[in-house]
Amino acid sequence: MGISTLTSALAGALLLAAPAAAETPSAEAFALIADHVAVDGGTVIENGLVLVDGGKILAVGPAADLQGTLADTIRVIEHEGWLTAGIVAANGTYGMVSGADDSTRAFLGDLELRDGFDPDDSSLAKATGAGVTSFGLTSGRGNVAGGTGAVVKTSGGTMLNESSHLALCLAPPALRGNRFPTSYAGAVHAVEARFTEGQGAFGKVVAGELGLEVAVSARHEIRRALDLLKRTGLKATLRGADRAGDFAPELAEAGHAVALSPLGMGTSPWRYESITALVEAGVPFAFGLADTGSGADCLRFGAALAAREGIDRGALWNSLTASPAAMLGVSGRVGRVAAGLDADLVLWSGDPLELTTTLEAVYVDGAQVEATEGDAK
Amino acid sequence: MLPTSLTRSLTLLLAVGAPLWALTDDPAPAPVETPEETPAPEEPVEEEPVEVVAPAEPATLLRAERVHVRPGEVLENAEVLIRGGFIVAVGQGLEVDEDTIIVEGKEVCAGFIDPWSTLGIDSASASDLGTEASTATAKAASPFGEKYARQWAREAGVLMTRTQVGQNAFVGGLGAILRPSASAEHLVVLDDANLNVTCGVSRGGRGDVFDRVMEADRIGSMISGGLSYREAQVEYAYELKEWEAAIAEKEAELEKDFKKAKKDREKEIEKAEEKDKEFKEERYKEDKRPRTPRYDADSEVFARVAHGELPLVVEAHGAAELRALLAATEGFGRLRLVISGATGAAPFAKQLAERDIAVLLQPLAPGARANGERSGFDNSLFGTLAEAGVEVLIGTGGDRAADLPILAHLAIAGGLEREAAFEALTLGAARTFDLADRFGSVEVGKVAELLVLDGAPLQGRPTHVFTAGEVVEL
Amino acid sequence: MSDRTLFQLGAPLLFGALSLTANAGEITWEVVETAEPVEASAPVVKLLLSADKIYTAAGDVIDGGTIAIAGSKIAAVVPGASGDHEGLHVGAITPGMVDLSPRIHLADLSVEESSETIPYLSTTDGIDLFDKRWERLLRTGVTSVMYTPADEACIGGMMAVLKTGGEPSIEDRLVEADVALRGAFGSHASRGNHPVYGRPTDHFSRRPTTRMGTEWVHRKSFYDALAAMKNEERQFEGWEILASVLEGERPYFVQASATQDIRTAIYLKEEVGLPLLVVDAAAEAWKEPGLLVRSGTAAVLPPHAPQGRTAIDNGFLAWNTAKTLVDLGVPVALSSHGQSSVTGQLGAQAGYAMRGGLTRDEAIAAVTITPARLAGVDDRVGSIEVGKDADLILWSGEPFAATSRVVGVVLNGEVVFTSSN
Amino acid sequence: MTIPRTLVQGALCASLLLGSLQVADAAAGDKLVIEAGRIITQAGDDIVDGVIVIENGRITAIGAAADVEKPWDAPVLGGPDFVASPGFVEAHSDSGMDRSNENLDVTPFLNVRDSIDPVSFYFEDCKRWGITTINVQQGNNTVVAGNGRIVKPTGMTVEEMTMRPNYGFKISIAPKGGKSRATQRQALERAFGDLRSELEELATDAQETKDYERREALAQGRDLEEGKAPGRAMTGTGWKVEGLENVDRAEIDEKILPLLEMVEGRHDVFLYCGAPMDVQPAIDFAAKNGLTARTTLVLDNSCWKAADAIAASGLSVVLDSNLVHVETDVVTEEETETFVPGVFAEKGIPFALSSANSSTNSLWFQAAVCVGHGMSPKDAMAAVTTTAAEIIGLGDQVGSLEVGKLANVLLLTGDPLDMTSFVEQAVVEGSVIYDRTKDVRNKHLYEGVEPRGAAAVETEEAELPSKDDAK
Repeated sequence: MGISTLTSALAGALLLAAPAAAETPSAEAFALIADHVAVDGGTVIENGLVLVDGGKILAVGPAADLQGTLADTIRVIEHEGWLTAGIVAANGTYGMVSGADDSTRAFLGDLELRDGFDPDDSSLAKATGAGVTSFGLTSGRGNVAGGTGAVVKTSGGTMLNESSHLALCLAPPALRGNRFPTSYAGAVHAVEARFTEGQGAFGKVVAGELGLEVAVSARHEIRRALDLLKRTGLKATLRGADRAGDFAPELAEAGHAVALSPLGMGTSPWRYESITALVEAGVPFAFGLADTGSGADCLRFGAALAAREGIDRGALWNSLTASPAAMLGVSGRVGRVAAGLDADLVLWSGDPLELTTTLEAVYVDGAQVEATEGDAK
Repeated sequence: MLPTSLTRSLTLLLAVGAPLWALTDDPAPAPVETPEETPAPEEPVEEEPVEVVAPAEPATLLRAERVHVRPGEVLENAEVLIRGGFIVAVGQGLEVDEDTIIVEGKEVCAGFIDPWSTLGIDSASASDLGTEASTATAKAASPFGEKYARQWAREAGVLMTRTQVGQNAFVGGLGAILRPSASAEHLVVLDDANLNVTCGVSRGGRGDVFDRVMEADRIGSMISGGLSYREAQVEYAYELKEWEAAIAEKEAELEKDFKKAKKDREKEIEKAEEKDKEFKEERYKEDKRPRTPRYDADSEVFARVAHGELPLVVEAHGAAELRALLAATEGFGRLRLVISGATGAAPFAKQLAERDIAVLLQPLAPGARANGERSGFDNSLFGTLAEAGVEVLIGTGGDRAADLPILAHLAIAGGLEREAAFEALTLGAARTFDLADRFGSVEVGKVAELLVLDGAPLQGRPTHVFTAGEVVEL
Repeated sequence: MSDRTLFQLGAPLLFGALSLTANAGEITWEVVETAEPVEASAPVVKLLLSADKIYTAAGDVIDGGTIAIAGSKIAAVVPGASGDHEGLHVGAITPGMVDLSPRIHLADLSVEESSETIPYLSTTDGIDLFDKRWERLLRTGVTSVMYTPADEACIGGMMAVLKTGGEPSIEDRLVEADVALRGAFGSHASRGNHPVYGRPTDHFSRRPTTRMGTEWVHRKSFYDALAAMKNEERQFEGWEILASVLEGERPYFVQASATQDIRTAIYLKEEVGLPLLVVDAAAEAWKEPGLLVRSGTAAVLPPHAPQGRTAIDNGFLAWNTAKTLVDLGVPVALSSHGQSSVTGQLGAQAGYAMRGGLTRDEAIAAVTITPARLAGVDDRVGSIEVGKDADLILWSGEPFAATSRVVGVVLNGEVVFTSSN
Repeated sequence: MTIPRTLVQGALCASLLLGSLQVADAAAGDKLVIEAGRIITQAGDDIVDGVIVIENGRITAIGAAADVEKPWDAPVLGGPDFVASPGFVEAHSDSGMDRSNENLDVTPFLNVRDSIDPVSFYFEDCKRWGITTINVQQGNNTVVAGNGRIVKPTGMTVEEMTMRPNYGFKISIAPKGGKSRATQRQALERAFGDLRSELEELATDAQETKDYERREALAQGRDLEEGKAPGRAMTGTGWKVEGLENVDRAEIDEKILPLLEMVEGRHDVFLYCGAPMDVQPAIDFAAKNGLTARTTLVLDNSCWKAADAIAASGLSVVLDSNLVHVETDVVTEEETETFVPGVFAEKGIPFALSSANSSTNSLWFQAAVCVGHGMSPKDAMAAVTTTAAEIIGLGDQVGSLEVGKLANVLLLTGDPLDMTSFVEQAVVEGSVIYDRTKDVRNKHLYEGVEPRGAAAVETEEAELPSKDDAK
């Protein structure tokens, strides 16, 4: 996180302005002090302190300034290592115990995906164990219109947004069902017709009440999605568009966002070039877990590999926290370590973008979640 | 505890001169003789390399802020002088003539070695299940393979790999040490690095625990088969020598008595003619020549393994297989065993340390699948084994040797010391496969297989690479 | 240089200086960036190409001529100019080839199979312009194609004419959208369908399973369209497209290889009146050429097979089919089905047609102006005439001879491919 | 004038025994004259308005019409508007057999004689496209395959087709089905390694028996008469086993005898390389076993990458039928095309071409494509005539039209490399084996005339409505 390690003085002035000292902290309030506190990809506070109360962050700033103001009743936890915001996955289907695709029809825009989400499902604990504290609940790729997604936390069942986006898919799995449409041309024709009719979820998307996620994979599918979005004048998140780097200028100009599949061992070099192009063009991008079989720990590991390849570390850490929060429209609640946001925090043994770093503890809504030793499996 | 007859015959064997196996033509061609690679001597003794006559091409001087001579030993602001592909001097202020090539860098260390790889051969050879003990990886090695994997390996600092054919087969054959990104004449560094065997590995269906454990016993019996094969050869050589001496003596005697025998015979013939009886030749008897033992290339390999001339790498994962394997290989004093995979090796840490058995592990990266016998592998095994004093090596297990530094980081996250990880990638791997006399560290007399990095050995990326006798800028 | 001035020499003659050494067969040059073109009234010539022979496919063959290119169009074609300019000189130049049946598609995802007749879909929504085969086709000299979907539906939707090079987007490569309707006779339209065993489990069980069924779907669709043209309530989605075909505003391309399928297509044409019918992969057209003459139908021939049997419905393509049809005045185009190998590319197909008796000029027409005309884009491509797109093929020797090869391809005025070996 | 069968049989056996190429003339004392507007001799310049005189299957005179004296009693073929060319030579083909490989690894004792199918479609097409000499070897799915054979595309029995029996062996360096490069190399070296240890064992035993007999004679007091050595010493440039003269060749197992003959340099060997990584091992294998002098490499088209190693070894090669090697870069996805014959021509490596398919794109088309990529017509034609003949050891018999050579002549309607030329007649060893006017399949393909029988079978169509006119 060595991008711009602010000196403690400057950071303190910036953050104290928040209404920290306004209400007096309650009895259960506690403070976390860590060698490095990563507010977001851009700012890291040396020897920083985070005051947590009632599931929210009350104050963030250098320990030198804040520790003095704390009442001695407040519990203080010292941590040698890093403290960061919880990782936000752009998409995921954790908790969808009865499956993320309903085969009733190809077009189920108004189906509420939150109704299939079980907050106590064991896979969520694995995600928390890897430092992922919230993600965009979305559908599988089995339908052209999979349903309306939500934004949920991986522990405690908090729903940040009960209906956040319409999940579309223009990739082969959605066209293999024994029903209309069985071709790209048929799917594009049907989707465009529904947007012009403007009924139900499609209408809400046109009116701007709902976000839009289009799942694609090959370059011609990205091209087709961009042409469709240009014709309908809509903005969307392209899920699984690993080749988006080839379209970076067009994506930036149209204001779309990209949810990539996580990097891993054996990733081919064009993926790093694609991410570099997205960073240079300023296209917001994040990593998603919906289309990968591997565990949640591959998000941080992939970002660490990208950092080793020389991609900007600040942009990479933002792509795990602030960017997905903004793309899912919940940057007021999660994604950064700042006063007023939820207390979703993670303690690491070192810089999380280093391969040798392990996870020490996870807090969701201020409550510590039983952290598994080492990288969660 | 060696059987006495064996020791006697061993001494005799050495006395007989050229080792026995040279008698019959070993179909595998003589190990590739390239000027700077002297064949691996019997004992890895530190002997001075033959003094290379002053070559025409100029020397090269590497100057760096830190030179990692050996793991744990670093020289500050030092220089390394290289001539004819060999390190001729390490120190400060070395004298240099005007046409010496000067290369500057932050840090210098020995090139990394991936001791568990399939880079440098075609993928069919790597996964061939039809291999035997004498199948040689060097035969399938070629500079024409997939070029990117080799280039990326060199750019990551992995200059040499122990490449293995038939790595899933029960008996995989002879592994080889290769320079995957080098040209044809520098490709094969050592064409008989080890014998590779697997115990309880799934080859399409894993069978039940009894099959897997039974494989350990078969390995034990093959090694003892090797011992008895060598014994039979030594015995034959001894008996043949005795027989030849006896026959030569007899022949001289016959030569001497020939005239007398001839006269006796003529008399006999005359007598027979007189008695009109048919003359019967006198019967001649001599003891038979000892039978040459049938040459078997595979037993030959097991003989060399049993005598410790070749390390034996056994891939075994489950606790049941490991226990059976340790028991089956108990009695062979000179066997040099390396266990690879070792997913369930934690409970045997002490035993492995005592018997000085090296363990070759493939760290598990997030997102990589560990199923079948590998399921349950955890990187913390590195810390557990290191604490118990076991020599731990790190390998990629496939054709992506460029991932070795990344896997080393995951091993460090699993509890292995940074210094131990660096040793595993250099001197440790070299020592295990009889390369320590020529590779593995930055010392005078060794082959110059070096990295010039822009940071600490695992942290930084190589800016220059010195390999196969030439410096390559990346 | 003849007295006709090629272009205003006085005007700032800013064109890419191509330093070149062109000896027999071995062409190497590097294109030097042009200086910023000055606003000039005369077209700013940016490329000069000359050849021993220019086959314009517009009626004349020029012995020794030069073509000047400005922007993406052909600015001038001047006979008599020899190779004494900085431009490029080759053995022969022909127009870029037009392939009406490239069959480069995403197989079953390129055609809607949930119903037998889906004329309203524009098939270019299902195209993959990143497919390597387009680039390879361009390297063989094919500059424009009619994008054909897979033939799994009876009436498969509208096709467009695209260029085979340029940016990989429809917007950049489109010549003309929805130019023709795609239909299929023969076995392909009913391939994979199965009769209803008990409950219809999938959409494949509600579709024609025989050639009779396929013909019935065609006839029903067109009769419905005829009714819809007269009566408002009878209108259905896509009726106006079928109507445009019935009225001859749009050609109807149908795949029919075997004699029986060609016959079926022509009888349908004569029954419902399809003015512009083109039979694609018309392998056995040589057996009853009279049918095509009588009904004024055009034909696109499949690639020549060494032993005659072609892939679609085992139609036997005699190698003199093109000759037979051309002599009877039937418009004939050749196609490569997306092949780019030395033995299969479109240039070789033209050579094989010449082996079957076509003259070189007839063969050139069969891969340039005739297919352009059948697709209705002969105002932009298909021949070397001033004002048309500058799509050209540079040949080392006589076009389509086995002893010559494509040494360069010009698309929209840009040199997109040069052969190095 | 039919020759009694036995005489023909006798002539054939004679040639077999002599081992030299004595051609059994279909009709002894047969004379023929061929006239053509242009004769491509492939031995010097073309002849304008030339004449070829043929007697007993061989060319006895060739030259301009004015200089050559035509025998009065010889029938005349061709005319001024024909082009005469030497017959094409297929230097290596595994077509024309029902199965091209046994599934055993090492089968040098097998012979293609037992699987060549004289009436196979392949040979009919060879006549049609002017291929007059074909070296049929076994396929590449093997370690050491059986004995091959050089044949003409005409004749009802394999014997009639044979130009050179028991010719050449196919050995594959590329792995056969189920093996990898490592196990293939091991099987190959084991085959020759076992041969060597078998011979050493026989030689040692024979030596010991001799020593024993000598000692016995000494013991019994009689003089040993030195018998003549039963076998003959081992020759060859590779490895040798001393004392093989003591072993009677009949004692050696007939399964491995052909391998010994190879090592002694008695046979031509064709090494198949499926990838560039096979080339150097092939060269080393040939050198180690003394095969280099009589080895030809049969290459996949990717092997151009190892052309330097081949140039250094001095071996000649038979190229793959796909003349352009396309390679896609895994990272940049760029495709690079390499014209393979160009690489070998540039490095001066003698190469022969193989036909792309048995008909349209056979050897004439391959030569034409080479001209298209910058090669001179003479060099391109050489690769399918003279060079190919030299590679299979028939450089003095076929490949060009010269006095003394076999009369394998094609009469074409135009230049052999021209797309619109047809082979009108093909003459092999003085007799006409193909005449286009009698070629029913050719008529069907080029003139759309359905053969009588086929017509009935194919379209038993109902009576057409009267409207239709042309049928």
